[in-house]
Amino acid sequence: MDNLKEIIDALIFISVEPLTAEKMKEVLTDVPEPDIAQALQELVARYESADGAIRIIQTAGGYVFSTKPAYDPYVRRLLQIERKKKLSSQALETLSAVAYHQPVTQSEISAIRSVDSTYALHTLLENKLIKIVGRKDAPGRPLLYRTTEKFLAYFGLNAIEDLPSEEELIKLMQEENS
Amino acid sequence: MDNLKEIIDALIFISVEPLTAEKMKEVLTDVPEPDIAQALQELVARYESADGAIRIIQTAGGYVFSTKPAYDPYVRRLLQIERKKKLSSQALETLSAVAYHQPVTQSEISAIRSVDSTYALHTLLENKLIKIVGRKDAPGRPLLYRTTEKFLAYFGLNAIEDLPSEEELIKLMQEENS
Amino acid sequence: MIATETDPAPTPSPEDGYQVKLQVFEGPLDLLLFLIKKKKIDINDIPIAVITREYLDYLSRKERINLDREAEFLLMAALLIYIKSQMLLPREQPLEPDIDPRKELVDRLADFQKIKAASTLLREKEDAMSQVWKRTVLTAPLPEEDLDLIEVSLFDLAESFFTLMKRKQSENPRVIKGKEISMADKMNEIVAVLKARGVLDFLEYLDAQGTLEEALISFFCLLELIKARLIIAIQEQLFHTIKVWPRKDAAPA
Repeated sequence: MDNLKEIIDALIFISVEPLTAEKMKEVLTDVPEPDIAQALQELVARYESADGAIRIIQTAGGYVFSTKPAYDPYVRRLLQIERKKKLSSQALETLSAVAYHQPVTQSEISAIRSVDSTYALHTLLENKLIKIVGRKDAPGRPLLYRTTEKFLAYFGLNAIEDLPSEEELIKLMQEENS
Repeated sequence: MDNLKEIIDALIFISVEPLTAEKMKEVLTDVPEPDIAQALQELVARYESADGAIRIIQTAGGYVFSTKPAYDPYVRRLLQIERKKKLSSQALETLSAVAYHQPVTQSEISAIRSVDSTYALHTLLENKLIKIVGRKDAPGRPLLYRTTEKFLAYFGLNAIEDLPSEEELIKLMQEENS
Repeated sequence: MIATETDPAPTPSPEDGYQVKLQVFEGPLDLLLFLIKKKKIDINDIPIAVITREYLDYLSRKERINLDREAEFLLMAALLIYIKSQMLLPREQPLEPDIDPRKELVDRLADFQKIKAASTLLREKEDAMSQVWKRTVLTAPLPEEDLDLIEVSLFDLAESFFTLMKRKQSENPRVIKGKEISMADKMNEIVAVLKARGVLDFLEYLDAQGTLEEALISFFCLLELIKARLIIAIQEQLFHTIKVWPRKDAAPA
């Protein structure tokens, strides 16, 4: 297909959620998979090197348009946003604990942090950064939590495997200790 | 301003409504009006002549990104696929009412939701998320509905007792008192 | 004994309200890690007597601690003292790593340290993402179709029910809320909505009405408008919703 790159361009642009490779395949049934992958790669590179303010980023398992960071001040001026709201340190710590121990219960999280984490979990649930995924096969059958797609998108991660690795964590800890 | 075109690019991209010339002026207070107008014109021309599938069109008194008409068939195909994967909030609410009150009749569900739920129930039946399990011993002998195995499997539940209880929900969703 | 040594009986004072802001340590593990770093202690070989003394000393400076969390800090104090007592027991041989009474605490500290490090790295990612903006996409209208698959989580389901319960609770059938709605206003509203959207899902529209009364009035208005031949209402199939269109040949409302 001649204009495969452009078709993908249109699809990513129009998609409500990050557009996955699977969805692209569903739309472009006749196109061989490697062709799609290559066109996609070229398209991403084209936006990266172009003058424009927008580019395609990979997040939460799919592709989505976003502005380049340099234009943040202007965007905020337009939207009249002082600065994006950040998670509280308690919420962030709780979220890290869920991310690295999922699926996990409320009392497990509280034990890991040595603090009651009910309220932090509540905040994260409300923000849809974590979700209930069932119950643990344990006394009291407590609810189990996992991180969501929105969690990935929020931190610009493509998949849960992209979380900072054990090595990265150890490196950071050593830096802090020295 | 060197990158005026790109700033305008970012602003049009991010604006929820078509971006008016007035809004651009508000954000770019230091930039002379003719400069904005010229940059805008050049930006529109750049997208028009570029290979990409997207362009800037003038509509409802402002500027907005849109896909070029040539890509309409693909866009429509994608939107159809995306649409099919979403359960409407109506249906979800109805499903939750069935889940928590089963076995339950259509008029009971409608009473719980204060909305006629015939259509939503029909959708759920078609999707095999609920099933008819008999008739209620009441005037008119209305049909009784229950959730299905598919429902359990979908939500990762072993049994219907694994649903978060109403008490748990209340606790979770409570506003922080302290 | 522990209690008398470490329990900083809260003395109500005007400053109590500010304790949360003064709080430096989120929890006991946080405090322990801080002390370990301060003393440059190897986490795998913690001199438990030293660290217990430091910890208790810190607890006595209660202005640094959020009183809400006091129980959790005291629990850790008790654990430290217990471990200390275990270490002091006379032994014939040096401690095996496996039966080291400190092991469980060390494991917890190591895990907590990792979570803290992860938080730091995630914060960096959050900062980077905060400068990146995605579009709020408005979905293009498409012909209605049956929705077959679903992509919602258990929490969506539970939350949906919770919202429903809340709504039910706030509805009091004996009180008619809101302003009085005239048929004329409602009819104009329906016509205006139709002009803007072209087509209307009537069940959805009724559902969107604030009160039962308003929904009823909307329904009567719909009937009136049909009678006046201003709109067409069609139910394509049994069980399906009613769709409403403005009549092309209708006189301007």
